[in-house]
Amino acid sequence: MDLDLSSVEAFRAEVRDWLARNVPATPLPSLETEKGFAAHREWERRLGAARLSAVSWPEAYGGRGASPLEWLVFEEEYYAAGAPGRVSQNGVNLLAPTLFAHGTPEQLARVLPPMAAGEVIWAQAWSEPGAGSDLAALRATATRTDDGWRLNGQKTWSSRAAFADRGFGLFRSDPASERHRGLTYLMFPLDADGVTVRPIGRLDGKPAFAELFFDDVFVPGDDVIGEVGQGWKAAMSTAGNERGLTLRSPGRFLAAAERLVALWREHGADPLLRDRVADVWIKARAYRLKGFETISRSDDIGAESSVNKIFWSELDVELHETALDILGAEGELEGDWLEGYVFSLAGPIYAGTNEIQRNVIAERVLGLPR
Amino acid sequence: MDLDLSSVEAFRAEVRDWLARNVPATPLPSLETEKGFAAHREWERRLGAARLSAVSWPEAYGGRGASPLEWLVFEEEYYAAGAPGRVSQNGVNLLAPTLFAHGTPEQLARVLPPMAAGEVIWAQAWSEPGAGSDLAALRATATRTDDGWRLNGQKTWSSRAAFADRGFGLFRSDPASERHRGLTYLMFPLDADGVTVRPIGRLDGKPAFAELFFDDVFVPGDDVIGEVGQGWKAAMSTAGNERGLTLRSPGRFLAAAERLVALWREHGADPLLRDRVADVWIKARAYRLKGFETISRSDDIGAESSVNKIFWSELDVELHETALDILGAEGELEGDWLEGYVFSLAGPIYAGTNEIQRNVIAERVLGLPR
Amino acid sequence: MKFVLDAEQRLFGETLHKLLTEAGTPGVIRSWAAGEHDRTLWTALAQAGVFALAVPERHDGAGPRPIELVTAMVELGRHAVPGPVVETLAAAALFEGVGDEELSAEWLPRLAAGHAVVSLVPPSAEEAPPCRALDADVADLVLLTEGEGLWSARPEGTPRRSIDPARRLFTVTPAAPLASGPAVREAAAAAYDLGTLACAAQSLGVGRALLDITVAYAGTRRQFGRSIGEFQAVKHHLANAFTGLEFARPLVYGAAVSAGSPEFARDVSAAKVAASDAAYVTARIALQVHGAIGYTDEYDPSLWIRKAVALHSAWGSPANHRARLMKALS
Amino acid sequence: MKFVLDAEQRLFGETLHKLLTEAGTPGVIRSWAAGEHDRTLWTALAQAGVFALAVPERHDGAGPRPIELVTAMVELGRHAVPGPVVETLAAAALFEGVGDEELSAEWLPRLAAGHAVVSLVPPSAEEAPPCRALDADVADLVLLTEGEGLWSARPEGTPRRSIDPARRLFTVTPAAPLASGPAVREAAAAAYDLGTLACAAQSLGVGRALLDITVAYAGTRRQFGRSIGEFQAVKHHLANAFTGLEFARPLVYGAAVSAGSPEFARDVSAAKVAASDAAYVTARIALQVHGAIGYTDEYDPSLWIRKAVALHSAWGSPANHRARLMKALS
Repeated sequence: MDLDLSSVEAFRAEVRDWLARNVPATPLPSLETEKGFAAHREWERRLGAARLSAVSWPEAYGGRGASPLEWLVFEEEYYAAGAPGRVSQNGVNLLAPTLFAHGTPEQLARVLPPMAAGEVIWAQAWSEPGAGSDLAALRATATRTDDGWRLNGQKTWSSRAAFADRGFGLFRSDPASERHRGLTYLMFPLDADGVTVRPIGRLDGKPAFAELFFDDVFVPGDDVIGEVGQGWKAAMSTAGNERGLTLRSPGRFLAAAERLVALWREHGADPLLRDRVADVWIKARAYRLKGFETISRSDDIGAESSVNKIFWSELDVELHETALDILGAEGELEGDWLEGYVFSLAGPIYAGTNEIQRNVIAERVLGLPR
Repeated sequence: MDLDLSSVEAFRAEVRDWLARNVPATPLPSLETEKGFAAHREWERRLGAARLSAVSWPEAYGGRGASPLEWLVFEEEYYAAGAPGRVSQNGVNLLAPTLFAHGTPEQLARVLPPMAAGEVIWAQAWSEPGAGSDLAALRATATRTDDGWRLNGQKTWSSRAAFADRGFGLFRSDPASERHRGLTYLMFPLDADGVTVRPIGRLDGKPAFAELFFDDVFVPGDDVIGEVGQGWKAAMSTAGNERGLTLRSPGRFLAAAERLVALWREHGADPLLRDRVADVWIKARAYRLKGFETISRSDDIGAESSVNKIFWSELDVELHETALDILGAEGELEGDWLEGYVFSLAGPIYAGTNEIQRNVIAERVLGLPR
Repeated sequence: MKFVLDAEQRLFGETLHKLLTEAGTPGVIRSWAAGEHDRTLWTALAQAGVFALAVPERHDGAGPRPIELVTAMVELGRHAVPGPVVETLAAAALFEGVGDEELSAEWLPRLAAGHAVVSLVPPSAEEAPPCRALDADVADLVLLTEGEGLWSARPEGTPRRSIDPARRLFTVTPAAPLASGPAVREAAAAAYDLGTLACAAQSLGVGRALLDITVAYAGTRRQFGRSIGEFQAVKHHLANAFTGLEFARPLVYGAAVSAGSPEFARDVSAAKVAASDAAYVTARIALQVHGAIGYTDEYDPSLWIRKAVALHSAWGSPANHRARLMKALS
Repeated sequence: MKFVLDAEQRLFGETLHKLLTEAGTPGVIRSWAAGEHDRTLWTALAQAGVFALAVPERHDGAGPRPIELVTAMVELGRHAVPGPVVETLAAAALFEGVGDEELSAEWLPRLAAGHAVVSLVPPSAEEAPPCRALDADVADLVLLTEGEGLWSARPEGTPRRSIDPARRLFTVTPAAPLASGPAVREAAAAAYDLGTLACAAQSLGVGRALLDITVAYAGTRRQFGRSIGEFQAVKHHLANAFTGLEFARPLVYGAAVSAGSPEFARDVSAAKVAASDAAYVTARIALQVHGAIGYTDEYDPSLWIRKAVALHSAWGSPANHRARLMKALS
């Protein structure tokens, strides 16, 4: 057992150096606005040009073949440098892992390079009005045609869809099927004929997601991921990635915890808030070390990944609630901390509510009866 | 709406004066020890002689016919004076209300006066090894004889039973019955032939309760409360009293919160613990005012009483956890605060676990589906 | 001793509830947030007697009536009424406390009648906040106290938006002196206590509405083949929210009863801590139970959720009021 | 970078687990609590190499091996082993730090072999606790540091009982000087860090055992016609306990890895806060799920529940360690 990071120090230094030279001096506008989205897309292009947008991918697709440890180190440096939020996240962290597991070589070669280059930004399209936590209840359909599929129905809470280029999600390809069966995983263009995108404002009014309406939208057969009717299995491998480290890397919380400590100091180091600041810092460190533990293990962590989802989402809320309490009367006002707070509030809900994650831990990890 | 207590000031003054003259200068030994039990019984006799052991009862039975408000005021003064814990509680607060609701005049006249006088101390005998939270699962039996009943089976977690005189509980009188049906509410002597009392130590080792084994124990027919086979209904009216104000009067927490504030001051008024001390004080005040609200209402509070049980039991734990944290390294050591802490830990469990109370609130008060 | 609302007080609350239900406050809130500061609802509230509760009879009011004021603010919170209502009520207490009859005669009758909207910087003695006043551009008068001086004030620059889209906070600077002397300091303290009490009552109403909305949603929203209200985790969330609100209520009304007594400031602080914490906890639970529906600007639950967050730190954060309480206990 | 136990370390833990399972620690704990301080288990632990982990090779030890020490203490916590184990390990670090070879040669080999039981007053620089040492009457040597002085000490009077019936704390007073000088102060700090780490690991093991015991109980105890583990409230309680323990573990092992670095004290404090809080929360949950069974002296779960409470404030309360952490961050 060791925490010897010397083997990745050169990589860390390179990343740190590049970020020091490239991170915008003034923060970009919020990526949930049209202007901010464009600025973040531009930033993704710069990252992509430096092969830093998806470091863990093979070089052939625009990555560096970085090890999991290098990826963790990249993330630490990225957030410590105060670099912009990742508008490419849905593609890089949700779709790409599914493609690596279930995609064809043609799909990998076609989809990944423009994703890494920041040319194509992806939206997820999981939820429907009647299928939120209960994803298996979804009803949007994919009907087979001669050369592909026709999509019909509605998706909602599609993050990034207000400004993104393409989307991915599950569609019911067998009309007689129920629940997890008969679903197919498809990619589709957001500007295709028959797609209507209606942006939806989140708590702070920013259009962080959208409703999608499909009216006989054509999708070629090449855009099915995995086997027809086996979409649930493919999607669940993505869900596992969400719950694991990928969706929220430790680096993000380490950097945020340091900023919280600084904020606390700037506001007079109020002893009343000291314990809460300390707890946030301790938890950020715990999440970092847990990440090292996870990548050191050789077995499949499986359902244990649910514990990460609970932990980071509650840490994120606790961190921002503490920040708002430090700010006192100023806490309700628009600003970076409030935006972070609003973002954090979604954490315990999406990618499977924390209530569902607790069920998963109790039943699949601890073995309690269903 | 008012909080005008002037009408009870004379009563308050009388109680305060009596307590000032009578409360033992040094605390009695723990009532969960043989010596302490005897000392507390002696104290109950003094209270009874002053008609202060059950102020809300009619004068005929040893009370003063005090109003609910006077009872609340009595409790405030009692705990503010640091008077001893009530070894008579099972009788006065659990059995007596059931007798008032379901007992015969003969039973009231026979049972209540010696209870008020501290001559007979009662133990409750609800739980069985297989029937804790799920009280309807109980199996101890009462079999009818010519002139009464024969009790058989086992009870457990019978509080006070190690040293008390008599007990009360539910027994299955119809062997073919299931769940809530076919139960009969009975009183019995703890020194009767066939009763074996095995004291059980709680977390601090003190024999706060006992296992009871019944081997053909005879009980006369006069000791059935309410109708044969209708014991569940009678018991539930007692349970309602437990969850309402009676089991833990506001006065207890007001006094304890004041002691906590004093402890915090004595230990340097650490700002780190200030908010927790403030919250305890606020909650104690909230519980007091809620009590005034409850007695001001003319309707039956019914299932709403569950909210009191949750509130006082969690307040009690929070209060004592805060005290132990103020004590720091000394917190683990035997003493009044640790004894109070150990006692508080039982609160969220007994008289219906807080999980069950939350179900009751959700289903019966808020109307959520079962 | 009868610590429940009497029939008349209950009727007053029910009347306001009916008025506000009919007014359709979600639409009013959205308009207010969009910059359309129509005063129709404000006038209706004045006609129902809300502002008069803080104005003495000799200036065409019916006050002070702290219990009715709390009753009204609970209803206003329950309907998430926008605008500087708390500020206007606190301003009435401020004028009354200063005791300048000319000033009172100029403003209090108009305020009671709903003809004057007044904002102010919450006159806290403990906090040294930036001088911000809610909706200062909408107000007919903005007040600012500094030590023994009472000033009219003017908003400077563009406002800071709050997480509650119906709240915009303006930095203000003194414009003209209105009164001065030791009475101002005392009046400021009294106004702060009354405003804080009103804000606590408003929080309580916001929390109560969130609980009702969420219970109703949990009973109808179906996932996994059953209503989500059947899940024990959802039940316990809502039972916890209920518990917090049930015990905040007597603190809020109890503080109203102690108006005028030496314990008023202490009791107001206890009420504000409990009510704003209970409302905040309920908002978090409402969001968690609603899921994305609660996280969305265009659905109504978010109007209450965001107000609960904003009111948590308005009129003194819980930390500030806990500090005030502990000072009062020593 | 490989932040998991290697095969040998895992085997060491499993060996201790087997040894302790066979020893039947509940009986050992009850005997210890009853005043029968039999050293059979102590000797077995020494033979398994536990005490040698804090003793250098030149004094017949195998240390320092903080990772193996943590591994061992987790197992000892898991089995709620009584006695001044943490104190004896800290004493080894203290002797080693003081660097008096004569003293070390006298005590360390005996300590490693399990022939010497040593207690001490946790040498905290921050706290000014009453000078209490665990099981001082049982120990062959009791240590006390004051500034730059190291003393042997003797217990005074009757001990204070802890909520953990196997813990009795004695007030001690200096008996004879053993060493002095600046090295003592530094050695005390190092011993405090090592003892705190060992206590954190012990807490983690206590919490892990409580989780296992409670999961097993929830799966078998039936109420309302089904096993209580089917209730979502029980599931979520246990999932919360698991989450806390899962994230305390890497902090405890991470602190062991940073032994010898400037961050050791900081990392130990973080580990102690997280492990003792996680164990405490798990104890509360274990009690709630067991109900009266958990509240009862004669049933075994109470042995772990009470130890979790006692260890929460032993070797520095969470508040003290948070303070130390925040100081280290500045």
